[in-house]
Amino acid sequence: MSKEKIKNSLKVGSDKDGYFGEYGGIAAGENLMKNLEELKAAFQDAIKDKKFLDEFAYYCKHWIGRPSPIYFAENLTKKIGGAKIYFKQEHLNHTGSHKPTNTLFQVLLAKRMGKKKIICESGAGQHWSAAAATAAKFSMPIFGVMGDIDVKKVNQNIIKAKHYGGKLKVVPGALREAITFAIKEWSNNPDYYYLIGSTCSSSPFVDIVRYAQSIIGKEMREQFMELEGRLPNEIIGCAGSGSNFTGSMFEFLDEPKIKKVVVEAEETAALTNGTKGIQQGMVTKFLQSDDGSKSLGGSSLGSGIMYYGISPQLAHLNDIGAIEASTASDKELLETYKLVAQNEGIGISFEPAAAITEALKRAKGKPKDYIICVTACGRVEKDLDVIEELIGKDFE
Amino acid sequence: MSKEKIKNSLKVGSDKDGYFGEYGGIAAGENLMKNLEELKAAFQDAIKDKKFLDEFAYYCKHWIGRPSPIYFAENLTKKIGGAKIYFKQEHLNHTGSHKPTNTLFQVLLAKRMGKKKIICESGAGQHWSAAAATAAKFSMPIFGVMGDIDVKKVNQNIIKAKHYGGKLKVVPGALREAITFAIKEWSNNPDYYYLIGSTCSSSPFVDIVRYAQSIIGKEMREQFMELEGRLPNEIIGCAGSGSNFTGSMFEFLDEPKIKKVVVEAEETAALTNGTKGIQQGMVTKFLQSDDGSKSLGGSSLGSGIMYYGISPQLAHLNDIGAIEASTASDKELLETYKLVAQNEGIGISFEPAAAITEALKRAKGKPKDYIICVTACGRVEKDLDVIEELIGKDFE
Amino acid sequence: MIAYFVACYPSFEKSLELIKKSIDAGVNICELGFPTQEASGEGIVIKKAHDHCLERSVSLKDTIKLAKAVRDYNKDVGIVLMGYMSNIFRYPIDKFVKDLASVDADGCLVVDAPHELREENQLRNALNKENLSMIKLVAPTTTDERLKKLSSIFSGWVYSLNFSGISGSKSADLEQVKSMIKKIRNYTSLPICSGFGIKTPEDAKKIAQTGCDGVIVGTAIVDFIEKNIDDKNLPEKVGNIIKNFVKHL
Amino acid sequence: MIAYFVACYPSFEKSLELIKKSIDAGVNICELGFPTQEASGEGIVIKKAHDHCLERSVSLKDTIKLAKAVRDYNKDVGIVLMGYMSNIFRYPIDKFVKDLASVDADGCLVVDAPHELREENQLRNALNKENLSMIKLVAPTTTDERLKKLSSIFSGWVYSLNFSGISGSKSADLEQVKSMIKKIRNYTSLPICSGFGIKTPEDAKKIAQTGCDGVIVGTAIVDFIEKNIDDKNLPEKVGNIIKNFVKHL
Ligand SMILES: Cc1ncc(COP(=O)(O)O)c(C=O)c1O
Ligand SMILES: Cc1ncc(COP(=O)(O)O)c(C=O)c1O
Repeated sequence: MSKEKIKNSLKVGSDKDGYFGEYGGIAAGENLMKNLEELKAAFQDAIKDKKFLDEFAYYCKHWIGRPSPIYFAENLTKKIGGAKIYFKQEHLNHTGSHKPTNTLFQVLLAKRMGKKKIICESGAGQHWSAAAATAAKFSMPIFGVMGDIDVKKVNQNIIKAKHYGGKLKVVPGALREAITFAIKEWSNNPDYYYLIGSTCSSSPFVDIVRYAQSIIGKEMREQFMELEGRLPNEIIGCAGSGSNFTGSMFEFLDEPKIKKVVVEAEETAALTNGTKGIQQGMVTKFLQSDDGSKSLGGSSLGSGIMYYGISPQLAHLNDIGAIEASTASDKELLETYKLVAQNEGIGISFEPAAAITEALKRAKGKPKDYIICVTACGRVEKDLDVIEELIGKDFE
Repeated sequence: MSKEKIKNSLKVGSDKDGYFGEYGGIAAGENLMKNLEELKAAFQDAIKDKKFLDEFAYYCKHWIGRPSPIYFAENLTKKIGGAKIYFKQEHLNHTGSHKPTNTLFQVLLAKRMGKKKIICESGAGQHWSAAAATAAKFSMPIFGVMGDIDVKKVNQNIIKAKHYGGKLKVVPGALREAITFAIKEWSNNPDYYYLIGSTCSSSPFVDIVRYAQSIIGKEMREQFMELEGRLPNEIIGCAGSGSNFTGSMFEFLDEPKIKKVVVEAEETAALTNGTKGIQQGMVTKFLQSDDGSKSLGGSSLGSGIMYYGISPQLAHLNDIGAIEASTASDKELLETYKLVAQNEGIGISFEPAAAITEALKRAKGKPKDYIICVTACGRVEKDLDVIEELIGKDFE
Repeated sequence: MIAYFVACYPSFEKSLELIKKSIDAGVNICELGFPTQEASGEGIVIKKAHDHCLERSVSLKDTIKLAKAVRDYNKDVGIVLMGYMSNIFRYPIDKFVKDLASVDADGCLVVDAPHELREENQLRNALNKENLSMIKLVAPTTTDERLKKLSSIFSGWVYSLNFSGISGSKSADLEQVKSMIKKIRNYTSLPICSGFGIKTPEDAKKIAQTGCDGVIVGTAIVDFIEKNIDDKNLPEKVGNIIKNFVKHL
Repeated sequence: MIAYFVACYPSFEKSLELIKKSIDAGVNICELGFPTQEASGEGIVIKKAHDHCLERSVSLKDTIKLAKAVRDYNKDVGIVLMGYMSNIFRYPIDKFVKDLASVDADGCLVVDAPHELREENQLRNALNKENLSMIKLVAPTTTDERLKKLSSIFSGWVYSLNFSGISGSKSADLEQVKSMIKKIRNYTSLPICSGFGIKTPEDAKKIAQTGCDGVIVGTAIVDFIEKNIDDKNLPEKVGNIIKNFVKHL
């Protein structure tokens, strides 16, 4: 990789005020400003510290099991007839998603900052179980917040996190309410480290999570060069707020020939259907009532992509045409789950099913040497009961 | 690695009759002899075929996610006070255990032999879900057999296998009954490929499974040399029949300074408490009634290690003192699960909990530069409900 | 004394009634909180009142109407709209400031709009042009460096947070409040009002003695309203509570 | 005609009674199956009878006792013990052969003991020394090469399996049986008996016409016993069934 600065490079973090174009920033209470400033300084310091980065790399390898491999989904490719479909197998990471890469990075950062306790929110419970596992590994007490709607859907993550030693607070609602509540708790306990699960909220969180997850795209570059001798034509990922997608495509932002496609749940597609607003600590696109007092959007099977906002960086990149956005419906998620299980012997969760749905659509009819890489960011265990209930009979 | 033949090397397969010392052999009906002969020839031919081995290596890497990393369990090491404890993280493999390495190898072998259908048995359901996933990946119909006692315990594996397209037959009993039934089905359908899940049954199955799983030890050698500049002092693994343990230690069989310890479930410890007999297609040690008409042994929480027999190769190696044997109780399994979850942020299943129990006992008081590597061959998802029921309150 | 009301809670009329009685009882400045789902700085008491209003589709527009009615009732009382950026941004900002000016309110206070936020700058500039105040908050965690920066944009009065945390969650530490007021004084000649954690008239008295120029009572009032929501004499009773607070100052 | 009985099923006495009646009805060779949990070659009918015996702790010893009683009843009938290596190995082998000789049985047939198994060699050698037979099986899948090897160790008679599979699961394909018998004839002068899938006297008749020297009926008899287990006249009825089979041969 070239180390030269590219003029107008898109491979950059937020500007000095924490913005990406007109999105991002810090919309937080005065009582959190010191924490955010401290965090920003600590983050910028840490990523210049080779020892810290080596430590991150060490645990990525040994604890999480990175690099996650890329995988040529040969049967799906044949079935669809067109582009070569590759999965970036993030579901093979410890705890079953891309999430632990972020929790590992931030828990190490929290330790480096001398923090003694961790607080976090979660939607699908993947972030919660990853965070609790990481906190256990580094002997940090942790306290999590989830909405009761999500808790019902992802029982296994909740139990595992409990076994790791995490204490969970359940609040009425879903991810939005969990974030709001967690931020409140952080306000009350500014000595905590707030461990956010995605590329959202106030600066510098978006940069921190993006930094950690960018390892996905870096691995992809190496792996594709090794296996195919070239890079993919398209990179596709699902998004709740956008961490796995951002992590997958950030590495390639200055390579405009590589298409980057983000897929949201149809019911909560902030990037596609949202309007600009200021909530949840940031300026970005939201599904919101006209007056900004309420969030909108329905419920998706993919609890991890059921969020009414989107990463401000993605809102910006979408505005300037650096990425494309699409959506997937519940019906498509179920259908894609089935296809992947039966044809590739891989049980993915609902979130990556959204991304793979789009990949299948786009692969169709494309030339045989066209490569699409889609990030398979979660495994099915957490969704298994729901799938059995909804389409169990389809498999008899 | 030296390619020279070592005199009296233990790193060998069975002898020309399929025996390891006085164990092993073929105790099968005449109607299966042709299949077994064919299989042996096909196996011996395949492992001389570089293309076949490359294919195996390719899918190991991209589909399963091998190599599984080694992981220094620093917190447990500190807590115990003594030897450095390492986990070989087989639970990070696709489908969550060491099993897919074997199913991958054999499904590729079945394809190479021109077989059109697969049949298999399973205990913990790990082999079943791994086998069904592999069969799906290679577009082979598959038919599995499990005992109803096990089916109740490992619901998730059953559902996943169904989603991959596997058809399951449930018979009264546990693994013993499943094997017996599967063999019968194979007798009725000699055109099937019988995909055995562990180092048991008639020759050449023990050799085939050992061959596939030996990749574990080969990876360990490289990984320890890279990370520690030396090999571990002890290698520990649990055993149902013994595939993960055999795969872990086979590479080191000619290095007698490296201790090899196999851990069985206390209730079904064939190696420790069994007597020599001929059942299930092989001569080996079993927990059996004096007259050989019935199996003995209780029930263990670790459904994958609840088997009343043991790999004939391990019976032999134990007789000649090349390996040691130990056992772990249900109470220990639960306690070890808790310890590992809370201290390392890793949710292991009951089977590796047996091996880790032994590792913790042995690490205590050992010098700090003594290294114990224990194979963590399964993740907790399949056992989560049982754990919640038994010790859920311990985590509140 | 400064009192925080959730605007239009429990209804436009009742809210107006009890604010009138509060003014009669001696409130100097009314904070009119406009509801939002976010309310990330609010505790459960105030959040519940917000939710009540949201269910009835109370909007920022209604809050401005309420401000007008309050102004119509009393020419001198301070009127400050308090809430979150979300609603103001969507109003949008310029129209919000125009409407604020047209109802003769005094300014606004936005919980989640630090001066680092560009949209805050936009809002503040617009308010300044109309001679309206953007009330800024200072928290115990606010650094000296930051306080210095803030001092250049203080306007109207300064809201001194008695603790870092959400409303209604703790009680204030008097020594800390005292030293905070002192610190802020070094940077401004504007009135400093102290808020958060003032639950009883006795609390208010103690806080008043820390050297601040005013005390802000919020959760205590909203809590009383919530608990007596069906009481016919609610406005009088709220008035009495305010009287009791004022008496102690 | 060769008949397979699960030894001591449903009890020692009843089992002996119905074997006696069967001999009277024309059975030439009795196969006495000794029970084991394994029974990997048996279908559900025979397996069920095995389980019945196992529950009552019937052992290989009991089967040998039964053989003695059968021999006491009839000097000429062939008596072959049939089962799995497990029980014989644990007996152990040498004692088993001695006991077999001492009750004047003719030999044994072990389902899961190919000649590749060293323990089979041990057993076979011991039987040979006592002039007892080790009956070997030939399956449709047995290769020519293998048959050649087997031919050198055939003893007593040859059990020709009519299909590859477990007992009681399918019906035999007559053409296939015919060509199998023919093939085996090339390698041996011993009698060849054909078994598996013979359910009715008509089946037996057809199989008998394939050129074999005897037919083996198993599941059909055990099934009848299972279904009429409480019938007081069970031995007579079994005898009648056998008669019917014999009549058709
Ligand atoms: C499995 C899985 N995939 C994807 C996501 C979406 O998160 P993000 O948009 O940050 O990648 C989540 C969030 O919980 C998840 O659990
Ligand atoms: C997770 C796990 N570990 C271990 C085993 C034991 O098998 P083996 O002895 O072949 O390694 C099993 C078998 O099902 C298993 O599922």
